[in-house]
Amino acid sequence: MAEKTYLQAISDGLRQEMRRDQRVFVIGQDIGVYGGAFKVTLGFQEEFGPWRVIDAPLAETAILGGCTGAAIMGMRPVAEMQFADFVSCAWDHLTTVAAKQRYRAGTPVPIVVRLPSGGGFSGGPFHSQNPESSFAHIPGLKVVCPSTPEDAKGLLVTAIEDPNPVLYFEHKHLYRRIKGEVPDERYQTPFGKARVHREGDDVTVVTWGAMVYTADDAAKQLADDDVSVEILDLRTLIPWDRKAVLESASKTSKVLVLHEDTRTGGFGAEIAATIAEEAFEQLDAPVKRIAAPDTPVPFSPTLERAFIPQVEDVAAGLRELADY
Amino acid sequence: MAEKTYLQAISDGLRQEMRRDQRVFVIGQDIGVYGGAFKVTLGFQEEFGPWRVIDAPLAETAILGGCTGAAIMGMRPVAEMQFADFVSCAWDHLTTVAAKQRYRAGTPVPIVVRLPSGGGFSGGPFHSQNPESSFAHIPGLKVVCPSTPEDAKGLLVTAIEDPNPVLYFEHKHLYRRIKGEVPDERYQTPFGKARVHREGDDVTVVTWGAMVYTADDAAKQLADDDVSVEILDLRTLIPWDRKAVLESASKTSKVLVLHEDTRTGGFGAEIAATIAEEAFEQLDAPVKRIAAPDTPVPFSPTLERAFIPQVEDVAAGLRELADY
Amino acid sequence: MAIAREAEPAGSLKEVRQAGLDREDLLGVYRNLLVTRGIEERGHILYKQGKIPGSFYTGRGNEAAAVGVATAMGPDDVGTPLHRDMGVHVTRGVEPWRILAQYMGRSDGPTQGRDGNVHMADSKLGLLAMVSHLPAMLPVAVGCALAFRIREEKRVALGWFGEGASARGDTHEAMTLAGVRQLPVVFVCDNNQWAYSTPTHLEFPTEHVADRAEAYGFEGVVVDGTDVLAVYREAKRAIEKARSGGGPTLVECLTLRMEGHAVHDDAFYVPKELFEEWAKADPLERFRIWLRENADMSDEEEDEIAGDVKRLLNDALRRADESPDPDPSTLLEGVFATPEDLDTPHHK
Amino acid sequence: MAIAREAEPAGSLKEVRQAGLDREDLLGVYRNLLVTRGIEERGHILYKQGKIPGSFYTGRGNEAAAVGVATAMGPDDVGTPLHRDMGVHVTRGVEPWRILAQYMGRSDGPTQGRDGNVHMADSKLGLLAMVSHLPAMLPVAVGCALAFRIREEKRVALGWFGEGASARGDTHEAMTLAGVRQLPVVFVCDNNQWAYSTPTHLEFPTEHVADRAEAYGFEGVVVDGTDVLAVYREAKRAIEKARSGGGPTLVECLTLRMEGHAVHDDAFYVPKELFEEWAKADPLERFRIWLRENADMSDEEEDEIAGDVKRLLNDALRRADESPDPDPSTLLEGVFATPEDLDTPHHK
Ligand SMILES: Cc1ncc(C[n+]2csc(CCOP(=O)(O)OP(=O)(O)O)c2C)c(N)n1
Ligand SMILES: Cc1ncc(C[n+]2csc(CCOP(=O)(O)OP(=O)(O)O)c2C)c(N)n1
Ligand SMILES: [Mg+2]
Ligand SMILES: [Mg+2]
Repeated sequence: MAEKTYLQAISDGLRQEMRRDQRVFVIGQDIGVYGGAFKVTLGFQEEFGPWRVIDAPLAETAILGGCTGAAIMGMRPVAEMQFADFVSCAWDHLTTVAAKQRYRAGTPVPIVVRLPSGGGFSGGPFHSQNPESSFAHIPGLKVVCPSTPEDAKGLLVTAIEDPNPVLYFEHKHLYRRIKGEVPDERYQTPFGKARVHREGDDVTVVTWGAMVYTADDAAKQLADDDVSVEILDLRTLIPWDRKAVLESASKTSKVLVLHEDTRTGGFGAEIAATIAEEAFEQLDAPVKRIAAPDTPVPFSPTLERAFIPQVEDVAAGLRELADY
Repeated sequence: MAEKTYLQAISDGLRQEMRRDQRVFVIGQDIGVYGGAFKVTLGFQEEFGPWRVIDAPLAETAILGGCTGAAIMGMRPVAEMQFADFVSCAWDHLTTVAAKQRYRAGTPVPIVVRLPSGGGFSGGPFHSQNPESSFAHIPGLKVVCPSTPEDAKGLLVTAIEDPNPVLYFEHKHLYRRIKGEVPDERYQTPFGKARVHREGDDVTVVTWGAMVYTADDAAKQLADDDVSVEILDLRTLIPWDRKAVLESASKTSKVLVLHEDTRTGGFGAEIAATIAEEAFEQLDAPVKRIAAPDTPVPFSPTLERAFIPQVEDVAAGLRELADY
Repeated sequence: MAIAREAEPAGSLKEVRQAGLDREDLLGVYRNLLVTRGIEERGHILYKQGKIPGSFYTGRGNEAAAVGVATAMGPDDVGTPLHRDMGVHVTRGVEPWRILAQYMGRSDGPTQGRDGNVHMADSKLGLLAMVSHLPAMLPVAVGCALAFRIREEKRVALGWFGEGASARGDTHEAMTLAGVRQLPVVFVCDNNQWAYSTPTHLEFPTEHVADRAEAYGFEGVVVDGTDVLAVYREAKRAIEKARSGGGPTLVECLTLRMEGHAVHDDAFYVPKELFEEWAKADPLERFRIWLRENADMSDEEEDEIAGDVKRLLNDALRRADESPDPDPSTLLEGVFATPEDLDTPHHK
Repeated sequence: MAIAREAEPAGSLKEVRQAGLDREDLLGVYRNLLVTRGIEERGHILYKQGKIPGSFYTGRGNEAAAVGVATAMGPDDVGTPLHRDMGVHVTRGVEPWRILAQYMGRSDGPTQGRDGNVHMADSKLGLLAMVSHLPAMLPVAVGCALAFRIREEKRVALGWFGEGASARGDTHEAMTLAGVRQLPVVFVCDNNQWAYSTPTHLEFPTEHVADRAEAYGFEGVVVDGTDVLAVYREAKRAIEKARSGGGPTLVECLTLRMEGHAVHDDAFYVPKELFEEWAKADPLERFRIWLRENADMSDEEEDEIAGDVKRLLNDALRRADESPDPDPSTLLEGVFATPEDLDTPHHK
């Protein structure tokens, strides 16, 4: 057990898997000598060699299509997209081949795609996006969004073990900002089990990724007004923990769904629609959604602050629900 | 005014626009001599020549990227995807360039992408999909799904006039099956205005595309049991007619959202979540969703029938709501 | 322009023996050609009888290209054949009745009715099921080769693509990665001169697709796709070159698509003369004559093979038709794989 | 392998005159080179002062390639420059203060703070704003050329891409469409030998990117990207060839990226000797000496130009810094275009 950053937890977890399982290899742009744009694989090429730590050409479809082929041949590829935004260049491969091969042809595709995602530091429209909702709509793909160092490692291990294509969204704004205790030994964090980040009785927040911390700050504000907020960190969107969400909804009878991705058609809609349908009798207020507005992610700090849900926005939403 | 098939209405509307506006050209695979996989552009190349009816290589990104460039240079391109499924190969162009260029750089991208979509005739996993929900989540794209011949023409004209990228989903199962009166002269059907396909007081169905007719058959069944069903045909998903939907929801206080695309993260979730949030006080029953299950579209007729929502499924859902 | 090498036609029995095929093998090749065409002809009849849902594609004219390449593959090699490559499935040993069941969407087809026509493969025979999106399986084939390279196995992956699909970015990314890393992969181009209704000069700007191979750092060769033994020889060379660390090769098999793009298409846009010209080079007839002239195949042998194939296919028809439709209650199964699914030859 | 033509270095003043540049033009080119580097140097300072949010990229070493090509463009030609091509914006006439405002995310930058660094363009000057995804603007450039071809206008589109981005499918699809249709487009490859930390032999399998041009049915040429006049001459040839219906050309400008990929990158992976070697070929210094030796540029002229540029940039700094941050209340505006937005030169 040691305190690690979210970034370190990912890096150590990945190295641990590569040491124990020869089938695991990593491929991506600049992940070798350079150690990756965020240094997650720093030193990996020295330890594992150029054929298990592969510097790829600037060709996302070759990278992920290559992973799929290698996976079907028995390997356990872990690909790094330099930024999550660039996975759009491999959309066809993931949705057409990787997602459907098991259902159509019975061929499992155990690949992991690491996706540094999210905004908060003026990355602009193409280095800040949270494309998890787009993939969560495609049957056959699993979607993982860790928020703590411990989960980051445990969910990565589970992702590598999983016999399906797993999109692993690692939020860049958590990389060095968030620290926490991380067990040294190997462990798995199960998919589909939400984490109760904070217990409460009056209002439930359902969220994931960096927004967990925004929600937490807002919850602290409300604690001063004696409103007790429960925060559920979904950890994984596909599968997502309907049971935990519906139970918490029944307990507090008021729910706020929060995400950093844009609002219309975001995964928050799926969660809100499910709660509204299945906990209809238990709700004392409409299920509220807070998300980024329907625009590209703006570059300028003044605009980006207005774009990404802020603590004040969440606190206001929680008060509104509390007072409903 | 003459009776036309849905297919004929699209073809005639497109020809009419090309005759009146030199800036309009069409590009796609096999659309020239062959007239397109579904013969929408049959005879166009003879009339307009090879540089306004362009047989493209098998390269969707070149086709749609090319349209964007031509559009920025003042043309009004209308691209045909041979099947909507193949637009996945141009996902990056549409979401990265076409959708964001106006917001980022102030450059409008007036392109229309025609997308023959939908199942019902054993097209299998790659010739039957309804990818509208994926695009509806991307800010900057408009999404159009006509269900009648009259709307098919009117919405196509509006799409060509619109200064933004418009994804125009034409449902293959309506092409020759659905006939209706279509005005000969040029007219526009506005975006964002739902069409009341059937008036009713007890339950509202919100849907679009081919499901309009499935809902209609189900509504007829319920009419026998004196349950009166209102059917709203959204016509366009982006923008979508929140006002009409919320008014109908307030009137009937029971809503079924129905679509052929798969359920989880489908656009039905956005609609259901919006109703549940904004019409909370008016609802006498949970907003119910009926959609395809979360699997690829299966080929075998027995499986595809179980996959696509059928009249019985919708009728059962409506009864459930009526009895709630 | 870097012109690809044009392969010479098949030579004498002696030559072919040196290339690795004895007389028995050759009769087996002939048989596979007959079975390949036979399956597609039976499929056509089933389609006309309304027993095949959706559309129906054949590889008529491409039988020798498919069988020739597959014959050159080693037992542990893998490949991603496409919709004109029935001969690959046949040569690798897929039972015809299961293919007919696949056509009809029955539960005994390789995809159990979840996908149609040639969108299938038996992974135990080293084949990966194609997707419609062309040529999305090429990067996957390169990935198979990457696994072989990482594990230093002497195996080769084959990736098929049509000349029309050569325009897609996937072709370029796959060949770039394969070329940069000199992976053990062979790219096989079924150049049947048409992409649906589109002629080659509107698909790609060079005379041959193989002319582009050198832009990816490997060799290209154009071979007459109606000459099964020439195809075999070139495929064998390319495969063994890849196996021994020599990197990729692009083998272009030149044929003519002898029917419409699919059953609904009468190919009115293809000049009649072109069909007449290529009809003279029917791959089955060509090889039959070669066998008689070079391997003195007797009337008896010929009849025996033809009879066997006929029985095999009649059997297949009966058996396929007995296969039940998939049970709708299974619709939701298998969207996600379970650990047990990894219990395949490749995941050992 | 089809080797691309290697362009000869710049010749005498007489030669250059014939190529279309008189002495005034040449001094203008020199000025644009100074402004280009000056803007990026000022930007670097602003970044160190914490006035530039996000990351910061420069095109140091690529100034001559960018200015040389842009100087060869006609007034109605259009292009899609990238992150190493500041010289294109400068040469087309974008005011430096607006570029510095863009860097700082201010409301007077071409994107009004909605996008950062060189992700900008002034469409009225015939430039289209790049996206991060490389080389997603190449098919767009080809589309511009398609519009010119359809309308039979004698205009040319230029599409820039890095040698690393040549691996992406977009490069292939863009060049395939351009080659098949022989469209009036010139592809300009900024080959600075590195893609972030990746050397060329891991990016593409040929010696030069231009060696691939013939695979697309057009000519490729490699030019020393530090020789502004040689770049100008080759770009001019290619552009006029395209304008007169001769189809596309791939012009590869060979340089070295003289700094890290972005400001955070110290480029430890680039051999020091390589930097030292290319430092001798600084494009600005090279051209300065050429002007003194071939166009007898005087000390006075040199000082005057340097002085002008200095004033221009100091001014620009001040003016940019006065530009306000964008108003958050405008966040939601302009996701969708309105008909009025179509009121641009191109949409007349
Ligand atoms: C990405 C993609 N776009 C469009 C299609 C529709 N389509 C199916 S086959 C075909 C022509 C393919 O031509 P070619 O690659 O030469 O293969 P062939 O059918 O001639 O064997 C097209 C355009 C497709 N399958 N995939
Ligand atoms: C599709 C895509 N993948 C990854 C990246 C991340 N990235 C930004 S620049 C770069 C290297 C580009 O190299 P090159 O094309 O040679 O251009 P250069 O920066 O050297 O001028 C990479 C990988 C990107 N911008 N786009
Ligand atoms: Mg073909
Ligand atoms: Mg570079």
